[in-house]
Amino acid sequence: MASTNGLYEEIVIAGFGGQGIILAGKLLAQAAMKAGLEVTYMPSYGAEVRGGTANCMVILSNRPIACPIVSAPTALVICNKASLSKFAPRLRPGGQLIFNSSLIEEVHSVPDGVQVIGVPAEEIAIQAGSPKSTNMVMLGAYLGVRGPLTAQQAAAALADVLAERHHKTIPANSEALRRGAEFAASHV
Amino acid sequence: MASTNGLYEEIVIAGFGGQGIILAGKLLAQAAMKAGLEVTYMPSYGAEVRGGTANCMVILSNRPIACPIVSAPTALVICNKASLSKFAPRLRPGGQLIFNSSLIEEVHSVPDGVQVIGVPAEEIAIQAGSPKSTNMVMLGAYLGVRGPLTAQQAAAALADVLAERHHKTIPANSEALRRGAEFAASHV
Amino acid sequence: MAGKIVIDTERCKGCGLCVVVCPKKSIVISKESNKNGYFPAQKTDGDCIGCAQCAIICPEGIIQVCRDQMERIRIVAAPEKHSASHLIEEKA
Amino acid sequence: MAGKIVIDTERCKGCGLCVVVCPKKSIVISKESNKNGYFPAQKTDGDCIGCAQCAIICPEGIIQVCRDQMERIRIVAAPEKHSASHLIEEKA
Amino acid sequence: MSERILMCGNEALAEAAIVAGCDAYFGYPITPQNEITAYMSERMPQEGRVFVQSESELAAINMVFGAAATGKRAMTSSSSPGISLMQEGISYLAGAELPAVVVNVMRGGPGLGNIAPSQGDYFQATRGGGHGDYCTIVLGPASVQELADCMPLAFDLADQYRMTVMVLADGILGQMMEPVTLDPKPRRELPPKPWALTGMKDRKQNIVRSLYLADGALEELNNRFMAKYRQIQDNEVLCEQYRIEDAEIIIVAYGIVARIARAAVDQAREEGIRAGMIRPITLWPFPSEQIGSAADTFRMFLAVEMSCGQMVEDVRLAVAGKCPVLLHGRPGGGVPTAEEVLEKIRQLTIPAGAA
Amino acid sequence: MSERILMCGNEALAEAAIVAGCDAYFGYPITPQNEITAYMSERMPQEGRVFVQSESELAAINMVFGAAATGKRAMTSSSSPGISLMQEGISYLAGAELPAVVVNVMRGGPGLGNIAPSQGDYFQATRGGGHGDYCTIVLGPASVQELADCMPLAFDLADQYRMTVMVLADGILGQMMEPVTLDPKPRRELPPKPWALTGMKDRKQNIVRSLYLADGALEELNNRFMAKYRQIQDNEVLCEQYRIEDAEIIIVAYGIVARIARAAVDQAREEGIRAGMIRPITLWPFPSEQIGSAADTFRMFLAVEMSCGQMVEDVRLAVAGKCPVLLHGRPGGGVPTAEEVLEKIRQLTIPAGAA
Amino acid sequence: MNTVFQRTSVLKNCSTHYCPGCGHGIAHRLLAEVVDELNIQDRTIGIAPVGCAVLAYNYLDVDMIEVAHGRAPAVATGMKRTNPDKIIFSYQGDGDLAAIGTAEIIHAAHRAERITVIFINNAVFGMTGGQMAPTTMLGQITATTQQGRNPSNGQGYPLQVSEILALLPGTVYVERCALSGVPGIKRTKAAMKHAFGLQMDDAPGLSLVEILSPCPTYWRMSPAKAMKWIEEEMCKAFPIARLKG
Amino acid sequence: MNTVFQRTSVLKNCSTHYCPGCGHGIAHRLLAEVVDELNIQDRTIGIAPVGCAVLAYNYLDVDMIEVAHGRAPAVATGMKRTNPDKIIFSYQGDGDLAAIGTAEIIHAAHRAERITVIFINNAVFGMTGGQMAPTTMLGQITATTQQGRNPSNGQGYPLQVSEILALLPGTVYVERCALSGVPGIKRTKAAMKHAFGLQMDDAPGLSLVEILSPCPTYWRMSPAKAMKWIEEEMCKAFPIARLKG
Ligand SMILES: Cc1ncc(C[n+]2csc(CCOP(=O)(O)OP(=O)(O)O)c2C)c(N)n1
Ligand SMILES: Cc1ncc(C[n+]2csc(CCOP(=O)(O)OP(=O)(O)O)c2C)c(N)n1
Ligand code: SF4
Ligand code: SF4
Ligand code: SF4
Ligand code: SF4
Repeated sequence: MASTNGLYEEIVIAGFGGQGIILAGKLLAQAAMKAGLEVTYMPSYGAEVRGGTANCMVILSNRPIACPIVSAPTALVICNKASLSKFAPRLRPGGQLIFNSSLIEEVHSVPDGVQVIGVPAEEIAIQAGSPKSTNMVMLGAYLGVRGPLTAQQAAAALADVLAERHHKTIPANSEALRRGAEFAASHV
Repeated sequence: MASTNGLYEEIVIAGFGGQGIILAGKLLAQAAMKAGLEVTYMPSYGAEVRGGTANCMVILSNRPIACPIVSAPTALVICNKASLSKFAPRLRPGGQLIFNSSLIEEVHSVPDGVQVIGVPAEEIAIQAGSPKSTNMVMLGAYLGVRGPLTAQQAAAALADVLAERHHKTIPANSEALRRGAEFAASHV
Repeated sequence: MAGKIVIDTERCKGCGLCVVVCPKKSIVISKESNKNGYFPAQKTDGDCIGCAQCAIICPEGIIQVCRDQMERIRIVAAPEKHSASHLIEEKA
Repeated sequence: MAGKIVIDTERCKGCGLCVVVCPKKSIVISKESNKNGYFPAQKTDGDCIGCAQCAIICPEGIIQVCRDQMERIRIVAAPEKHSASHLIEEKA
Repeated sequence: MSERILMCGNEALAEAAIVAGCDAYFGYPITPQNEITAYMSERMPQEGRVFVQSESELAAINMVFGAAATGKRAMTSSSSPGISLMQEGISYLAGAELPAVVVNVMRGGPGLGNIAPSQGDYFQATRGGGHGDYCTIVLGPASVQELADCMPLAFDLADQYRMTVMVLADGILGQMMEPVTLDPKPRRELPPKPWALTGMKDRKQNIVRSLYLADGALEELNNRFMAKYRQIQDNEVLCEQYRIEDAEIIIVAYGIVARIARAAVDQAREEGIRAGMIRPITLWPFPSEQIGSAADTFRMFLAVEMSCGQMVEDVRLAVAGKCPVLLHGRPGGGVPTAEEVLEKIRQLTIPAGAA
Repeated sequence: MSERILMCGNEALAEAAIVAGCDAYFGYPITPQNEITAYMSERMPQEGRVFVQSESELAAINMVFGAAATGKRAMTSSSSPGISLMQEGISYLAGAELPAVVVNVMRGGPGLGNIAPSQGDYFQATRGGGHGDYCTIVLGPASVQELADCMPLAFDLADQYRMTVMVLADGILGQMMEPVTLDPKPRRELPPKPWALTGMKDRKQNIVRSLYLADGALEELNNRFMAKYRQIQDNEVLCEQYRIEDAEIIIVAYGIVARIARAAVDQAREEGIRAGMIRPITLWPFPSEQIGSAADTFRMFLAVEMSCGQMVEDVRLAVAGKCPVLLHGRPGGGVPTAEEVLEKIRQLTIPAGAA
Repeated sequence: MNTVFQRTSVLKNCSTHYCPGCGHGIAHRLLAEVVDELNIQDRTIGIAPVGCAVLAYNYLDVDMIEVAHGRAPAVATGMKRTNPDKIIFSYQGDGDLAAIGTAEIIHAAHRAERITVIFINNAVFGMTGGQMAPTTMLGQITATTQQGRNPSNGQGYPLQVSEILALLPGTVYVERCALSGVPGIKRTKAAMKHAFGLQMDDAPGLSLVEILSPCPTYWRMSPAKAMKWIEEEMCKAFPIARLKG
Repeated sequence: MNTVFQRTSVLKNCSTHYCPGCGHGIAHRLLAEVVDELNIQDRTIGIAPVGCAVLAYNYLDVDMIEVAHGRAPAVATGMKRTNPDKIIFSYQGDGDLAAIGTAEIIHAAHRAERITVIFINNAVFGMTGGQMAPTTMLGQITATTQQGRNPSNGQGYPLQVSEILALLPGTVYVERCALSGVPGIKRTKAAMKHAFGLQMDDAPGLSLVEILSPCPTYWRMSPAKAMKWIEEEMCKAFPIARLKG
């Protein structure tokens, strides 16, 4: 719930299974924990996941977090169309919407006062040298405009959340994070 | 529980499995029902029965019966030694003990004021022409001295409790009931 | 013996099984994803013979197959006894 | 080869299995019941050979058997391999 | 069948179920209710109905589930450990809104316990031993006659509300013989079963299910169930009130214990103690209102049960602090005697008597 | 291991169990607790301990029964339907006085329900969903850290009292990730286990049983259990009291819901409403005394739970009519929001606020 | 042009929730075709398991019930005994039938219940995230056998349930098929049809069709690879055969 | 004179609660003798079933546990896995093992648990009053088959559990014996000894001895007649054989 005293950011990251949604969420949570914030991370689970969509909810705060389930997000990171229609109406007034403009042409009907940024995540990922890291681009974009953390902090946490055998992807992922942030910051 | 208003007779019939204990109890209950009395019948059951002993509890009354389990009987019909030591101490003062003197030599320590009658059930059964009907002799003996029913009433209920194929034993059983009653009445 | 297939591409999950079984290689996976984010199967201009292999293997049951000649394919799998259960034939 | 049995008659349930298996018919069922109301097995003066068949079949395990000569009966039932499990012998 | 016959509770309830139109019985033996299974194995086929001795209680309750889903009247019976094994199935019956009758002839617990009479499964029956929010109607008969009378009622309630009705008896009620008459009694009018699975002839598909994945769907279902349960609480409470008008102490007891308590009440009255009794016949819905309003006049309540104290919680909830509620509990097969209850009554009323 | 690591509740509790010396885990997959089974399948063998994926929940709880009887620390975990299947086994554990830890990561019910978070098995856990008179200790943690901290406590309580300790979590707690530290904490001194089955080397036979056929034996056992249970009620209650001193309304909530309630309480305070919260950490024994004495000063109680109202009964029993007790219940996977609870608080305190 | 293949109307006109390449979709379609062709839609009652196929009633247009995990054969018994004129089938996964439901399937077969069982063997628990099933192959990596299934770790051997059931006098027909390609799919359909036909003829016992079915998701393979794996690996432990009847 | 037969001290010196002529008494004695002769009393843990033998711990002087009906193999699994050096046996009736406990015995065998199962097949449920068991003979009259067991009444056929278990790779030894006379009793003892021996040798799987055992009470026969009936009738449905190992 939104609160008067300090940070209480409720983020939903959503997209297809396979887009790295879960990893993006865990990375955000891990970076926040390292930064000394209170944090919760809640994935969609079980049969919900069957059928190809995935989402996760991350709450960042500087006081105890009530419930990890986000009913009215303050920020949305949306990687496909289906997720947009599901979550956009729930955004809090004054919230932030980051969407993947490589897959979503247009965004209709968001609540009042929501800031909307379209990120051509696929193109940026390709530019960053790693077409698979759209998730990092999107997360980077969020951190570039809104997050209480920087893209660098997220990049520093990559080693904690990636399995050993994927550590070779850290540089590319870091780059994707950086470029995402850069893009968003310059498109507010 | 003993009561001031009218009949509340709590009978335990006990002996070996195979002595016809269950049948004697059912017969008593059936006869009482036909006589318009309130009646309950409660057998020992389940694994209790394994190991060779059997008993049943019959309550006869002219008002609603509380519980079919008899903790302090007003009358005991005892067909073997093991049952005597189990039940005799629980007899109510003023109660009646009928025991099978063909198998039990002596009765020690019964509560005060208990009337005791030893019935040579096997001999009487043989005399009655049916060595197997010791159960009927014992029940008859009870009815001869105490019961609110007569041995004739019990005999008349035999057809109800015996399976069709055993109806041929009715005359012998009736005779055993009669002789038991006669013996007891003349040995008070 | 020319055939024709219709794939309900919006429901396709892009599993590719139809592609693998097509003896004429006349199905491919599209480069465009559908609204569910899957890259669906797509018929090519290849010479479909209407053998229906793709339709038989498709887990989504979304391929319809037509063919020039009316014909019934019989699978004679278990015709030992004569009863309702042994009339094994595919619906034409 | 004379034998002798001792039956714990107070624990006997009179099942009669010992009577049936005794090759010398030297056990009978008593006419007197024991304190549990069973008519127990009773050895006769017959010529018990100490074969222990009665003891082996008795469900109550209440027959003790003695014999003139010390002897071990071996049942060679499953001696295929050599291990603790294959030392099949009856306790003498 | 209007003559009085001497029957044991287990057989009487079985025959009464047949009279009530039970189409199918599924069960697995367990003492002290084996007479039900044996009786049904003989009588159901005679009537052209279904008897299956299942391989377990799990199977039995799921056979009931299957038969009930096709619109048939189905029942099972067991005793405590067996009923524990049915908890998942009972929860499924609740979720799928299927009518079913389950008889529990309770024995001593926990674990294998013993086979003596007990009322130790009251919580399990009334609080839903299975998972999730659901209720079952629970009937607590006190005599063989009432046990028999419960059966048509149980089937009717099950069909009317599409839920499980549990008949909670105990080893005594199951085993004892008493005179009983088995006349068919007038019955309620029941709704048809358009939801039953009969093959989709001339209609659309029917589905019987308990999985509701869509957002909010299960919550809605739960809320609908709750509304139904409240309706039952409003309309279906049965209880007997005995000499309570002027009572200074009210015994609350059900089943066989209530008979013992009644004897104690009578005895107490003879001694000049103003005792009375409230006997819940439906254990769920519990006669909370009746007990609650009896508690409006200050008096004392004594719950007597064959357990360490389970029903007493419902009495406490009903009394809501208005009067003291005490317990005389005998667990593990102990059966309270009337003398014992009377003595307790005497002890509790000494100050009142002295005043 | 004193660093903070981000773990989901299911894995955190599994690792905490290992740290607590769990010798054996037996379980059958079910959502939303599959991470426990998967984690244990990997970690237990690494530690030279026992992992068995059982063929069912029935088998799992009986494997626990076997391992526990030999003196080992054994646990299982499941979710609602699976826990229902364990009710017979849990009753046997109680009867045989064996220590065991059972984790229930609750989901929506009844029946198959859904896999969303729920608190619908409160009755089952605290009232004994199995047969007979018995209790299990029930812990209701509210965070991943507390979930982890519950495990050593659960094993210790189980060993100390020779009974089942159930850890009652829900889909959220199981799935969510939070920072957690897994330091071994100071632990209680525990009695030895001379009753354990280890082979009768240099001692007489040990028997683990729950059947007591001799007259009065089971009743005696039940009474002994009750004495033990009372001792636990006296000594082991855990609860958190939050801003209740001057509160005009006290929320009672456990588990994840208590966190939501706490946020609502804080918000209400900001609005000038004197709200407070009592959070039971042990659900059995329930903090009846704490709630009861809070009720001595007249105020209002609001139970908030993810069910149609189960814990609220314990609140009512504790309050015993001294104050009104209301319920805000969300069954079937519905999760109350802090706003929703706040709104309820506002509604209930309007008259008080106006006065 | 004539239509040679078209979706049967017994298969509802909607998408499934299954993963791409999952065998459940194929099996459902075959089942629907069989019900259609045998003309028994109006008297068939189906039983959905707990497993990925729990929502089978959303796809198959016959009266259906969803039952507790593993208990379908008991439910089927309750239905068939009270409705001998109806055609009753259960559709069960290997977790459902061969793990938690072992007693129920064996005893339904033992009692010779006149029902039809469609047994989908995909060598894992799909629904719960790919754990070991009794039918998991030796060496197979699953969520609970992360080193590969190994009997010397106490994980047992692939359980041949159909072989067991074929032993029992109460089964009239047991066949194992595979969805690993068009011929296998055709054979599977024929087997299903035979099984239902036996029930229509009131044959005195249970008929069962075991179907080796791909779970690309938890086999961690492409759908095409999964089809190959059935033929190359699974068929070794589970030989395709008409085991009885 | 030398004592050639004496009660072993592993059999406690007290009367049993069994009916006259009941096979449980014989089986208990054999078990006690085997434990004695193998010298494993100090490391053996026994599991009593729910059934007439529920009180086996009153007779066998080894550490014992009483468990829920049918679940002995699961309990044994829990014990053996955590105590691989102990000798674990379960003693189970046919209701216990072949009805309610079907899944547990099959899966313990399936997982190749290194335990020993003594399976007393007396073709009825004794404890509860002589109802039909899965192993009841065709035509046999029981409390729940008062017209005699008849498969066409949906009562199934005698269930050959040992044959099923012998099929599974996880069993190392399965033998069926009978207590129907002195030679059968000796053979039974040898089989028990072999089974325990395999466990002592840590053989990689489950060993089971099925014992055809008289229940004169619910067979409604004299003990002597019951012994004959085993040989003349029961052995037809349940052939005496070393089925495996
Ligand atoms: C009593 C119970 N235990 C466990 C579960 C969880 N569960 C759901 S499906 C399943 C196994 C599914 O595997 P399978 O039967 O092989 O079907 P698949 O999903 O692979 O098609 C399990 C364990 C449950 N729903 N109920
Ligand atoms: C869950 C449960 N169901 C049923 C029972 C009742 N019960 C006790 S023993 C038994 C069957 C006994 O038969 P068997 O295993 O063949 O042993 P026997 O008595 O013949 O030696 C049954 C059904 C129980 N105690 N627990
Ligand atoms: S088989 Fe079906 S679902 Fe798979 S790619 Fe082809 S059309 Fe699509
Ligand atoms: S075998 Fe044993 S119990 Fe039976 S009669 Fe002989 S001595 Fe008695
Ligand atoms: S998990 Fe496996 S069985 Fe389940 S839907 Fe996906 S592919 Fe099919
Ligand atoms: S009922 Fe049968 S199995 Fe049980 S003790 Fe008697 S003879 Fe033995």
